[in-house]
Amino acid sequence: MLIAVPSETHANEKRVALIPDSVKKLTKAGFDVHVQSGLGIRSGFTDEDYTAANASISTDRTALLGSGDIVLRVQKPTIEEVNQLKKGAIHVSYLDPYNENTLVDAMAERQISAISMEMIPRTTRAQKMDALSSQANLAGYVMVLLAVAKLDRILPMMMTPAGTLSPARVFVIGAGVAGLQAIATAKRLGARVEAFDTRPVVAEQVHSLGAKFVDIDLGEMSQTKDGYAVELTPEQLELQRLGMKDVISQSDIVITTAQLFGRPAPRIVTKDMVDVMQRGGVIVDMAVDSGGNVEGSVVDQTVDINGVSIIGVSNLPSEVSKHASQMYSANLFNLVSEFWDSKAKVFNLNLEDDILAGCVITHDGAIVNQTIKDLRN
Amino acid sequence: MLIAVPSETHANEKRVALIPDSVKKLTKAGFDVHVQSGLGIRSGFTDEDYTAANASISTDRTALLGSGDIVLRVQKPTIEEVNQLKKGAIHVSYLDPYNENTLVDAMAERQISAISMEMIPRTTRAQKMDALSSQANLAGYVMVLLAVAKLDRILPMMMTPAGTLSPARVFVIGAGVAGLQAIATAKRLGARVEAFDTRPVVAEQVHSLGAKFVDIDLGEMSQTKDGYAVELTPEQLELQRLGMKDVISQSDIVITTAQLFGRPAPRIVTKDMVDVMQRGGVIVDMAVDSGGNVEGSVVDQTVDINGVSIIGVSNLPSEVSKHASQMYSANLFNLVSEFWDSKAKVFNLNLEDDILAGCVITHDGAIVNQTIKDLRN
Amino acid sequence: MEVVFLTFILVLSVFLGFELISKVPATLHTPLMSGANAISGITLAGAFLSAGIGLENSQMAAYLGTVAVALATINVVGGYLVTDRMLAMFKSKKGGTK
Amino acid sequence: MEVVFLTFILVLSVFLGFELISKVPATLHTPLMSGANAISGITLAGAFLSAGIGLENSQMAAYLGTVAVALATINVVGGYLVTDRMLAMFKSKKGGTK
Amino acid sequence: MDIQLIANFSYILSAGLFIYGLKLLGSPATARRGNMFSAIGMLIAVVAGLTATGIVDFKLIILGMVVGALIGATAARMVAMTGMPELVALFNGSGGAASLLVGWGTLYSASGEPVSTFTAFTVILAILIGGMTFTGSLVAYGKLSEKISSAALVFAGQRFFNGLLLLALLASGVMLCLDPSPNSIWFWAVLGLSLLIGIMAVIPIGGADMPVVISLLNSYSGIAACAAGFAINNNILIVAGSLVGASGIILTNIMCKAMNRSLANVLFSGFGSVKQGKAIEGEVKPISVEDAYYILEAASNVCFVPGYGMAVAQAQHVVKELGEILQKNGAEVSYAIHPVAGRMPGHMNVLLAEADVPYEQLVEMDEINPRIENVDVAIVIGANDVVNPSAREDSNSPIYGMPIINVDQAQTVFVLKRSMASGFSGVDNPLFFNENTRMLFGDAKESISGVVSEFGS
Amino acid sequence: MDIQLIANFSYILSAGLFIYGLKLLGSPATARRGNMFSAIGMLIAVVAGLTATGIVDFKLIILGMVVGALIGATAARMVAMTGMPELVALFNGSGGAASLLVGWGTLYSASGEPVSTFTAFTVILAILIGGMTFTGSLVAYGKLSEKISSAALVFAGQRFFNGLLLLALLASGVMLCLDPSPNSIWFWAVLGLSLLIGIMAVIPIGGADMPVVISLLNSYSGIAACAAGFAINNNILIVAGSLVGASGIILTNIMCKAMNRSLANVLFSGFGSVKQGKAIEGEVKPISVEDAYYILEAASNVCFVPGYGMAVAQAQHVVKELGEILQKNGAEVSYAIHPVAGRMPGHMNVLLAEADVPYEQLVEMDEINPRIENVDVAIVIGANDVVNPSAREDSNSPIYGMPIINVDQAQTVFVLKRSMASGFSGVDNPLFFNENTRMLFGDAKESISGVVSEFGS
Ligand SMILES: NC(=O)c1ccc[n+]([C@@H]2O[C@H](COP(=O)([O-])OP(=O)(O)OC[C@H]3O[C@@H](n4cnc5c(N)ncnc54)[C@H](OP(=O)(O)O)[C@@H]3O)[C@@H](O)[C@H]2O)c1
Ligand SMILES: NC(=O)c1ccc[n+]([C@@H]2O[C@H](COP(=O)([O-])OP(=O)(O)OC[C@H]3O[C@@H](n4cnc5c(N)ncnc54)[C@H](OP(=O)(O)O)[C@@H]3O)[C@@H](O)[C@H]2O)c1
Ligand SMILES: NC(=O)c1ccc[n+]([C@@H]2O[C@H](COP(=O)([O-])OP(=O)(O)OC[C@H]3O[C@@H](n4cnc5c(N)ncnc54)[C@H](O)[C@@H]3O)[C@@H](O)[C@H]2O)c1
Ligand SMILES: NC(=O)c1ccc[n+]([C@@H]2O[C@H](COP(=O)([O-])OP(=O)(O)OC[C@H]3O[C@@H](n4cnc5c(N)ncnc54)[C@H](O)[C@@H]3O)[C@@H](O)[C@H]2O)c1
Repeated sequence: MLIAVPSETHANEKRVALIPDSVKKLTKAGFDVHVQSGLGIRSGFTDEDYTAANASISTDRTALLGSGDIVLRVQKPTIEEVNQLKKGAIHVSYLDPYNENTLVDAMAERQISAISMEMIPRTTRAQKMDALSSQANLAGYVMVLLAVAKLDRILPMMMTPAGTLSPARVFVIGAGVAGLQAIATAKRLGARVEAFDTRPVVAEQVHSLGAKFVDIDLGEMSQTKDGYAVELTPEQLELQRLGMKDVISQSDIVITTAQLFGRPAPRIVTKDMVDVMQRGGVIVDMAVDSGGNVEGSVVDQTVDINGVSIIGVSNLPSEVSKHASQMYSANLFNLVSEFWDSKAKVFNLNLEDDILAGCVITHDGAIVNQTIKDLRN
Repeated sequence: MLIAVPSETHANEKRVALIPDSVKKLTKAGFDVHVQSGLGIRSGFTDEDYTAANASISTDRTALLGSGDIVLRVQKPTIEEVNQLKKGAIHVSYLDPYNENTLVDAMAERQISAISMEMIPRTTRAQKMDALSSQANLAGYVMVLLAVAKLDRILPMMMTPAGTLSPARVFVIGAGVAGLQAIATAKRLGARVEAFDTRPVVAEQVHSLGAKFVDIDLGEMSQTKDGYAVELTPEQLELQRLGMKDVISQSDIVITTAQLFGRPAPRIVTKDMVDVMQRGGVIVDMAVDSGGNVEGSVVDQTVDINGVSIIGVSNLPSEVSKHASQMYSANLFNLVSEFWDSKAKVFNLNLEDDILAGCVITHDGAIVNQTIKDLRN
Repeated sequence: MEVVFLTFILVLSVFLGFELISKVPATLHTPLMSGANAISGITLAGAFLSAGIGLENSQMAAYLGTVAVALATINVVGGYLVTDRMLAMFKSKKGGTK
Repeated sequence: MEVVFLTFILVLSVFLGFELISKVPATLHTPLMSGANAISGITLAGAFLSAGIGLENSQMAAYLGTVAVALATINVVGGYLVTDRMLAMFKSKKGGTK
Repeated sequence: MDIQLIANFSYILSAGLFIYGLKLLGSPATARRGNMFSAIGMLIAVVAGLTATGIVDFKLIILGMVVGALIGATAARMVAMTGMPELVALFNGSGGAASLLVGWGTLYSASGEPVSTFTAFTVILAILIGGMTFTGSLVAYGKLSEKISSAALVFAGQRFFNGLLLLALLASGVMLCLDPSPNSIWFWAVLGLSLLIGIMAVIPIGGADMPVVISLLNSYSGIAACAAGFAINNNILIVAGSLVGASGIILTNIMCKAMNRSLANVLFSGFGSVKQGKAIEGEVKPISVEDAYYILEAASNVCFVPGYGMAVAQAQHVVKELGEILQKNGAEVSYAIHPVAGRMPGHMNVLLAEADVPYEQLVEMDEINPRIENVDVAIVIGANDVVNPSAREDSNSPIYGMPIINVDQAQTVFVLKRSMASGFSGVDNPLFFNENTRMLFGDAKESISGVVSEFGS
Repeated sequence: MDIQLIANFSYILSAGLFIYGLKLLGSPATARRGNMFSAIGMLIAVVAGLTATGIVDFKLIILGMVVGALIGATAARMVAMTGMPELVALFNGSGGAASLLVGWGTLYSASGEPVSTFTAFTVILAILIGGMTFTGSLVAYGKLSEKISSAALVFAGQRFFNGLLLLALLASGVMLCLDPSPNSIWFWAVLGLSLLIGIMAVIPIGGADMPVVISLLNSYSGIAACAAGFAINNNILIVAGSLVGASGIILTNIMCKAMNRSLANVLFSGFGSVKQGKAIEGEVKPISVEDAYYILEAASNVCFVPGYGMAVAQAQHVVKELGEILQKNGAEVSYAIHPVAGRMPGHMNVLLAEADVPYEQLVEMDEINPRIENVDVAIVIGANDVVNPSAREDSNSPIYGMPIINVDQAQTVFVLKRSMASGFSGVDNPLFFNENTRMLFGDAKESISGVVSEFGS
């Protein structure tokens, strides 16, 4: 079975879908792995590294795409690329199936079995394939370091002969995987960290990292069965804004990570909240890509509003591309090997399995994913 | 008595000599403080902040310079500015008296009492005025964060469902004040930290921060009575290079802080050492300003040598200008108030005092500092 | 022979006394002292002999014994009660803060 | 009356025994057992009476006593020696690693 | 002062030395000195004993002592280090036999008259306990030295038979009390039954449990000496005997705790194995902080398995401290990190790094699992899903197929959590009901702190 | 069985209850129950005591008991909480007096014949110790309730006078032994001298030390009961008395340690103050981990002052733990950070943050210094230059003028370091020789761990 890994074409994308280490494991398991020349160069892996891991290097991207029984990549393909794929191939990548209707349709048409990495269920068993988690984790770390680099003061407290430097205050909004890692990283650097999330269960998790949970009473709250946050009512959003304004006005760094899966991100930090922040403050908006949690944040830019910097980097894991690639690659490897029947040498695309039922979007010329089907109707 | 604080003119200099907080304390102690308009803008302090602290704002820089009985600033003045000073005024700033012969002569001629902040003795008593320490401390922190921002991997160890990310290795060369803070900061972020210094006493201090001291036997070593390192013989330097090459080849981040006071910095990391470092590695050279510890480092640039980035930022404390200003300002305040006779309302420039004996370079038209006098002969 | 036994008992009790009181928290110093003090009122059991000797046998001994009984009883009754009061207070204080 | 004293002594010694052995590290379990075992050879002091009763008084008692003396002596001498050997080893091991 | 009084005061002195010696024996630093004090006490007691009235003939005494001393000293010198426990068993047996004989000898009073009922009663006790100790120790010796099969020997009707023996003993005892003559048939019955009971008590116990049995028999030999003391009215026997008896019981108990067993379990496990096999599933066995201490103190390979609960309890600092204490105590210590432990990737790493646990001690799941059988105690600190064996065994479980840390295969598992509640994925955990699992309920930080303090005391 | 035997076995039972009760009294959770057990033991002993042979007349006994019970109960109920210590002193005094009277009464034996020398000896002991306890307790009561001046009362020649008293007592005692009659002049001499000695022993001790004195007198009253027991041959008196005597001594010792004093220092400090004033400068006073524990256990405001040595020892984690333990124990805990402590700015902050010490507990030098007098114990952990009082006092010192943390003004200072070596600036530190300084030598981490374990046990 042939696994094809084309280079990423997005300008911001430094990650790769497979690192040489995973290539070696896959070839050992019996796969042929073909990678495009120059694949890993932006994450520090040379073609030689891949050759050493028993991959074949291909310079013809179109041929490569057409040859793969399984195509692995990070970002979603273009429609043209879909049509270059071998019919019936398995294509694994981020896909954004909630919004990319034409792309999904094109894949169904081409009889591609499209696996969307976003749609891997958030269950304990599936966690080793869960790229959302693995990448969000790194994003949480990166966000703090971006903020710290921008800040004109240091994070930890220091009592020195030249006076006491008080610890910086960091406020993390949304304590999912990324938010928790942001909390941990800021704590490590010695900041006073506070966090807020609409899901009340998170309070304990925040405390478990030694940070403070900001209690804002929003009335009845809940989460979906998968552990995602439900959308807030406008009144609740308003309550939340008022409660947070207070905290923000005292914070040096604000980090927002509130995303609603498949839908535009909630607007949490509004202009008036930015205004109350002190000069030199820094805000990092993780959701800048899906609409932004922060009013005024711009994709891939750092905006200055009255002395407050708003950082909006869309591809945060790419900042630590080596580790991000390593983890994404491990997720892919785990996915492939979980369903690879090494005796029969087939990929066991069993749609009864709850992981595949969740993440396979198209198969055999049709959309098979229940959620996406429901969405279309 | 009038204290004048002109704006800094260096492009890289975001710090200010006095922050409003210190201004308030000085005016309370009976000083008139005049500051140049826009003084603190790059560190987040507005003219209003200064007015609120009872400073007078002056827009005429020349007049301001000429009016001050005491002139406080961060960077050394130009020769023209020396000639604009009031005769007999006290001028406190960095001065680099070892190298700035003409400037020192000009100050002597103008009968300025020039205090060099670099020359404050490194004694326990003087530590509250010791700007070298306070700024080096921040520089240590900044260096790590610069390196981390550049690195394509994360620092801490993480055992995750997508595999284990091994902790990054950080190697700090020169464990003075800046080096120690760099060690502490890297440790905080979860890196494995190793350090090296030519002064053997430092080993204990390195351990005291939980890092490992790399033992390289250089034969007989010592330090000057002030605790500075002595210059190494060429053989010792060679031994050191060999020993360190090994460590460097396994490190993700190398931070060099080895400075020899008043002389060009030792060249510690040579081209061949950079070559053995793995792709994606980062080197930060603190001594880039005084000749550089690292071969190939360029002032205020990040150079890429075979995938290894060498960062050479000359004014590191400026990156956290708010806190750097706060500390520098506290150093100045402590210096002024230590020798201010509040009853007699005079600045007690007693050259018998061991602190002043160390840091006053010129007075009453002559060079009075013993070290500088010795140097000239 | 009795002396031997008595000495044996003495030695053993002394050892026991040492072993029993090892690390007492400071808050318990006073109650423990007071509780031990109440035990020392055991003299009462000895005073009975004297007080009950019968006036006809020895008036002096009987009177001395009576006073001894009274004093020892004060020690016993008062001692236990006051210890208990202290400990009760202690308990409620702890309970209150917990 | 003797019984009373003896019981008193018994009770006190039992309490003491309990208090004495509180937290013994695992490495000391065997030596402690062996050391205590040696003490139980105190029967020796009792066996004297029997062994020394005089053949003329009771042959049987004397012979029984003699065997008892021998057995108890084994227990005492062997017990203390073997305990000491164990502890000596223990010590040097500790010293070695430290 | 008469010599009797001096002898008696010497006894008091030697009792003091025994007590002090025992105290010192409880701590490694002073143990050897303690043994010395105790030996000096013994010397004094022996010398005092020789002055007792009623001794008319020293020949036999000296003979006995010389023979005994020679045998004892030789045995103690010659034995290999590995043979010590057997030897202690033998010594113990001879102590028991001595008490038996002393009791027996008492029946032949110098005056030739029968002894009093009370004395007879104590004599019977001395014979019974001494005899049991004697034969029990011999069996224990045999099992330890593999001279006889070290397996637990059980047969059908064993309990019934033992019950009969006890009844018979009781009956003969009563009869002997009524007519306390050494020539009475009842005497021989008591003697024989006592010896038999000692054998019967020890054979159903497996060889691995012999140290506990010896410790218990040691306690018995003390009680036998005590009984003999009552019989001959000698208070040093009573004091020393009851000291040994009481401290032996305590020591036995401590040893059981260190083996994570109850005394009853040790004594009757042989019977148990006939009766009900090994399937005692479905029972939760809580453990106290103190008992956990005893087990940890004796462990030489300990593995911590932290989970989300450690984070909630913020127990990382105390965990690190316990780890250090265990290391100092000679144990190998590691921290096994499951990749999904906690609530974010690397959650455990963050916490353990904060507590400054050296990276070298962190091991991955794949690294610890192959050698988990060598782990004496796996301490699961607020982890649940990541150690749930149903992920391995139960194909209906929602987490089936997830690799876990196989703590259930360690020798002993402590699970520290506050309740029987399930973890993140809401699945029940059969680990908690395992034979070798002990639940240490309560907040993880408090529990660990508790264990740490136990180590201090 | 005869009633005497029953009574005696009851004594054994009540002795057991006393022992068990005392044991329970040592821990807060069980103390109240312990007192109850002890009271039940007393009840049993009293009932058993009433059955003693030789009691022919119960009237007086009942009279005495009713009066005593009324007074005791009323006093115990009425007293204000603050008055408890005084009351305990009074109770103690009456216990002592009772022993004295019992001893005295013994001299009038029922038979009218003079008692044996041994009995006379024990009677004298009972009178002496009982009498001392009585008057000593009264004086202590007076000092505590401020009925008499609570100051230490000393006069010239006091020691000489006390010596004379003792000699006189000895002489009268010997004479009384020779002729043990209650009518002898020697008897009155012994009685009077005993009472006088009690007074003389307590007056030179200051009011603040009275709790220790009462505890000591409590121990004495036990010994007095014990002596009375010997006099009248009653073993429950001996057991209970010696229990109280021994445990009272231990308790006294513990109390002294918690006050950072030695017993001798408490008893003779009054004399000391006459002899040599307060200047005991120049002496280094090391302290053991155990004694440090006693002081910390009783402290309610503790301030840690970390320095470079804490970093070297990597003691931050244990320090944090000790801090938490002290807080749980009810103490207020803070960490005073000197700006130049350590070897880089913020060195201590880095370490304490690593150990997760809450920022709220960190206080700056300027904040702690004004309230340092309220600190019961300042624990200097490997700091030296930053707590060197010569920076404040000695204008010739190279560090003169540097502000320091004025730990020398705290109630007690513990300095944890390995030796008497000087710090970074090489200056000698007079703090180490201060009256209120205790040096806890050794690696800081080990020392603190030691104290932590003491808290556990
Ligand atoms: N690592 C990740 O990225 C991530 C992210 C999201 C979810 N998850 C999921 O989280 C789970 C992690 O497994 P886990 O074993 O670490 O945790 P877990 O299965 O959630 O179990 C945690 C256990 O800790 C106990 N606990 C809570 N507070 C405690 C306290 N103060 N003291 C003592 N015990 C306490 C709880 O029991 P009591 O209530 O009885 O005390 C609970 O059973 C997995 O299912 C994983 O899939 C992981
Ligand atoms: N903060 C800064 O930026 C900086 C930078 C450079 C220099 N300094 C200077 O460093 C000094 C700091 O004062 P300091 O009070 O923190 O430290 P210090 O005066 O240097 O004293 C440290 C003390 O710690 C003890 N110590 C070392 N290792 C120990 C261990 N393992 N356990 C217990 N004690 C140990 C040493 O005594 P033993 O050897 O007897 O144990 C020593 O006296 C000042 O003089 C300051 O000027 C500060
Ligand atoms: N089973 C597993 O092993 C596993 C693995 C990974 C994640 N998960 C779970 O999946 C869930 C989603 O994680 P995620 O990080 O992808 O979440 P996400 O990226 O969807 O959202 C990030 C966080 O923002 C919060 N949020 C949403 N709207 C908000 C608002 N208006 N204000 C404040 N906060 C808001 C959410 O509650 C969430 O915590 C979590 O419960 C996580 O524990 C489980
Ligand atoms: N008394 C005080 O309170 C006080 C305050 C601040 C600093 N100090 C002391 O002053 C001294 C200097 O501190 P600094 O940070 O300004 O030093 P620095 O900037 O002069 O040098 C930095 C470090 O580089 C080291 N170094 C020099 N050449 C080297 C080489 N070839 N290889 C490796 N390392 C080399 C030096 O030993 C030094 O540790 C230190 O001893 C410090 O403790 C004392």
